[in-house]
Amino acid sequence: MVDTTTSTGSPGSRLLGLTTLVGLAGLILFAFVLTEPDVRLHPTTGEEFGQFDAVRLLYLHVPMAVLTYVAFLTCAVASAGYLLKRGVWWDVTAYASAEVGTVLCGLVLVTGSIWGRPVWNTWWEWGDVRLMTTLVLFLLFSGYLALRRTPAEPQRQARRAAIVALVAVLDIPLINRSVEWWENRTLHQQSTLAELKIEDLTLFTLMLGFVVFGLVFAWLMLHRFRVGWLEHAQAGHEVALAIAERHAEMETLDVDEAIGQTGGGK
Amino acid sequence: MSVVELRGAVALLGRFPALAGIDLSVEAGETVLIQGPNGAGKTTLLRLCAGLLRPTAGEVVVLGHDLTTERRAVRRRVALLGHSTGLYGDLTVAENISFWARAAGLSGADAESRASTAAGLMGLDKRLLSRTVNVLSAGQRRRTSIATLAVRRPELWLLDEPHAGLDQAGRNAVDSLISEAVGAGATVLVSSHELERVRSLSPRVVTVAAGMVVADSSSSASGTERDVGQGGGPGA
Amino acid sequence: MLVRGVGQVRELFTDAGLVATRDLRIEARSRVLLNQVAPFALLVLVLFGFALDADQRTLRTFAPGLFWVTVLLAALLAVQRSASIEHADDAHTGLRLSGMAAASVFLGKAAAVFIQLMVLEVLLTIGIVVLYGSEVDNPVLLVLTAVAAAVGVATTGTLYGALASGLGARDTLLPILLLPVLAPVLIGATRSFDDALGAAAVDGWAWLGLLAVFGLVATVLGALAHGAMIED
Amino acid sequence: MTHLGYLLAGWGITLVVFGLYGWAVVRRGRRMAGSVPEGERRWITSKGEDHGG
Repeated sequence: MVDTTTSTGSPGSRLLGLTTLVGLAGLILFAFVLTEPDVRLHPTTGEEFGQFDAVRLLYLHVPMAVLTYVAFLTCAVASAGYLLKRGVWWDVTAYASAEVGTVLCGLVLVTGSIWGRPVWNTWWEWGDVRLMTTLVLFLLFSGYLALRRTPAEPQRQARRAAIVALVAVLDIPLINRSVEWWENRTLHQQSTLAELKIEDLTLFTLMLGFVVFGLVFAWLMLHRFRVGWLEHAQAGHEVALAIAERHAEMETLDVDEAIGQTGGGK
Repeated sequence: MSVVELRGAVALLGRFPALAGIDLSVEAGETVLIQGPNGAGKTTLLRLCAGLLRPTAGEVVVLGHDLTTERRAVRRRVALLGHSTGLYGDLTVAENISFWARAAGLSGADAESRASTAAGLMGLDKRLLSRTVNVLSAGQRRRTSIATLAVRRPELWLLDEPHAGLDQAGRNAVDSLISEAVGAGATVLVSSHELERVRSLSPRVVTVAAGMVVADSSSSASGTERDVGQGGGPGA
Repeated sequence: MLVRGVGQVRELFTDAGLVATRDLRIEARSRVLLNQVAPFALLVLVLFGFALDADQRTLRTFAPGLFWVTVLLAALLAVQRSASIEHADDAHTGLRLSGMAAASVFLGKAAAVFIQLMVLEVLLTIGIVVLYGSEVDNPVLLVLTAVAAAVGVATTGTLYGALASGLGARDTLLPILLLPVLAPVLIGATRSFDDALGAAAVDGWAWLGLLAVFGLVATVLGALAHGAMIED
Repeated sequence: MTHLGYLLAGWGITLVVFGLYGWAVVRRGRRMAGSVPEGERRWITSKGEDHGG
C-alpha cells in the first residue's frame, strides 16, 4: 500500500493480481495432477493412442489463442473508436490491447509449435489454416508495434496506427480464406478438441484455463492501459511545463536585439 | 469583419509549444508584418492559420471557420508560402503552375490563363517556363512556387519569408504581388526579416516572441514602438 | 442533392486523373521505373535461377510464386518512389491546401502505380517465358489475374506508402507493414498463375475471385483511410 | 508422464514471458508515475471502473 502513488498498482489491481496468481497455481494443479493424460484404445487392435500428456499443453494454448483474437478485436474496435471520436482513451486502449495481444500471439505460436511436435510429429505445418493465419497476424501486429515505436507527432501516429490495426483485422478473413484454399488440409480440425475424450474434469480444466488466462489478460491490460495513460498524462504535463517555460522565456528575451530593430534587418 | 481571430491559441510541434497562447486579430484587407527572432513561432503561426495544425487550446477562427473543427473549409481559400517550394522537380515550371491551378479546382482555359498571368507577375519568361524545376536556381524555384499560389487568387495570403533567396527583381515582384492582392481585397500576413521593405507595404507590425505576441503596432499609439511583455500577454 | 452528388463524383475522378497524369508524366521524365525498378525485377528473376540450380523444370514449376514475389519486391520500390514524389519538396502540404479530396489524391496515385505495375508484369511475364520456359495455357485468366492483383497491390501500397512516409525510418517500416497485408494477394495470384501457366492443377478462377474481392475492398478502404490519415 | 520436456518448455516459456512482460510493464509504470503530478493519475480519481482497463 505504501507505493500506491508511484506505480500502476491499485488495491483493485492488486486483488486481481493475487487472484490471478492463485488461479494460475490452481490451473497448474488441475492441468498436471488432477487430470488424466489423453490415452485412447483403438477399437479393433486395442493399441493405445492419443495425445498422452501433451494434451496438458492445450490447457494454456487454447485459451491464449482465443484471447489473442479477443485482444486484436479489442484493438480494432478501439482503433475505429479513435478514428470516429478522437479520444485519448481509445488510442491508449488500442495500443495496450495490440501489445498484450502480440505477446499472447507469439506465445500461441510457440506453445502450438511445441505441442505440434509430439502430436502432429512436426514443429510447423504449412497447410494449417489457423496456424498460418495466426502467424500472419503476428507479423501484422509486429508491424503495428514497429509503427508505434517510430518517433512521430502523437496524433498523427495514433491515426496511422489506427488505420494499420483496422486493415490488419479486416485482412484476417481474406488470409484465412486464402490459406484454407491454398492447401486443402488442416490438421487442427482433425485432431483437436472434437476428437478428444472430453471428460468432465478435462472440460473443467479447460474452462478454468479460460478463466485464469482471462485474468492474466485483464491484469496485463489494466497495467498496460495505465502505463499508456500515464504516458499521455506525462506528455500533457510536459507541454504545460513547456508553455510556462516559454512565458518565462519572454521575460528575459531581448526582442529588439534579436530582430535587429535599429539596423533595419539584415 | 475579421479574417483571422486567435485567442489564447496554443499549437504544438510534437510536445513543444511553438505557440504558447497567442492573441491576434486581423481585419479583411489588412497587410500585417509578423516579425520576431528565430524560433519565435512565426512559421507555426502561419501554418496554424492555414489549417495545417490543430490548435490544442484556445480559439482560432479563420475566414469565419473555427479551425478546431473545420480546418478543411479554409484550406482552399488560403495560400501558404512555406520554406519548401512544394514543386515537382521533374516537371517544367509551366506544368507545375498548371497542375496547381487545376488542383485548386480551375478547369481548362481558365487554369491556363490564370497560370500565364501568375507567371508573368513573378517574372517567369517563356524560356524559363519550359525548363524542369530540377535545373532551376533556388530563387527561380521560389518565384515558381509563389506563382503556383497566385493562380488560386486566395482570400488570405500567408507568406513565410517571401523575400528570402530572391534577387532584387524577385523581391520587387513579391511586393507588387502583395499590393495587387491587397488591392483585390485579400488579406496578407507576411513574416519577414526584411523589415524596412515590408514596412513600406504594411502599416501594421506584430512582434512575436516565445510563441506569443509581444507587441502590436496597431494597438499602441505611436504605431512603431512596442512594449515588450505587454502587447499580447499569455492568453492561455 | 443528387446533382451535387454527381458533380462531386465527377470532381473526384477529374482530380484523380489529374494526379495520375502528373505521376505518370514524372515517371516518363525521370524513368525511375524503367531504368531502375524493371532491371531490378529482372535481376531478381535471374537470382532465383541461380539459387534454384538452373534446372528449367524446377523453375517452371515455381515460376508463378517467383513471379509474384518479384512483383511484390518491385512494388515496394515503386510505392516508395510514388510516396517520395510528394515528400521530396513537401508537395503534400500543397495538396492538403489545394482543397482536393484526399480520396482523389489516393485514387490518382494508386492508378499511376497500377499502370507502372502492369508494365512491370508484362516485362516479368516475358522474363519467365524466356528464362524459365513457362508456357501460357490460359491467357485470359493470366491477364485478369495480373490486373486484379495489381489493383490490390497498387491500392494497398499507396495507402501504406503514404502512411509510412513522414515518419522516421520509413524505408524500413514500409516492407514490414505492407508485405503481411499482401499475403492473400501473393497466395491468390500465385495459385491463379499456377492454373494459367499450367504449373499445377488448381481452379484459378476461384482465386481470381478472391483477388477481385481484395482489390475492391482495398480500393474503397484505401480511399476512406487515406482521407482519415491526411485530413487533419 | 510422457512428453515432459515439451510440457515444461511450453508452460515454462509461457509463464516466464508473462512474468517478464508483466514486470516490464509495471516497471515502466513506476518510472512514468513519478513524473506525473498526482492529480493526473487516472486510477486515483476513478475508483471502481478501472477493471475494464
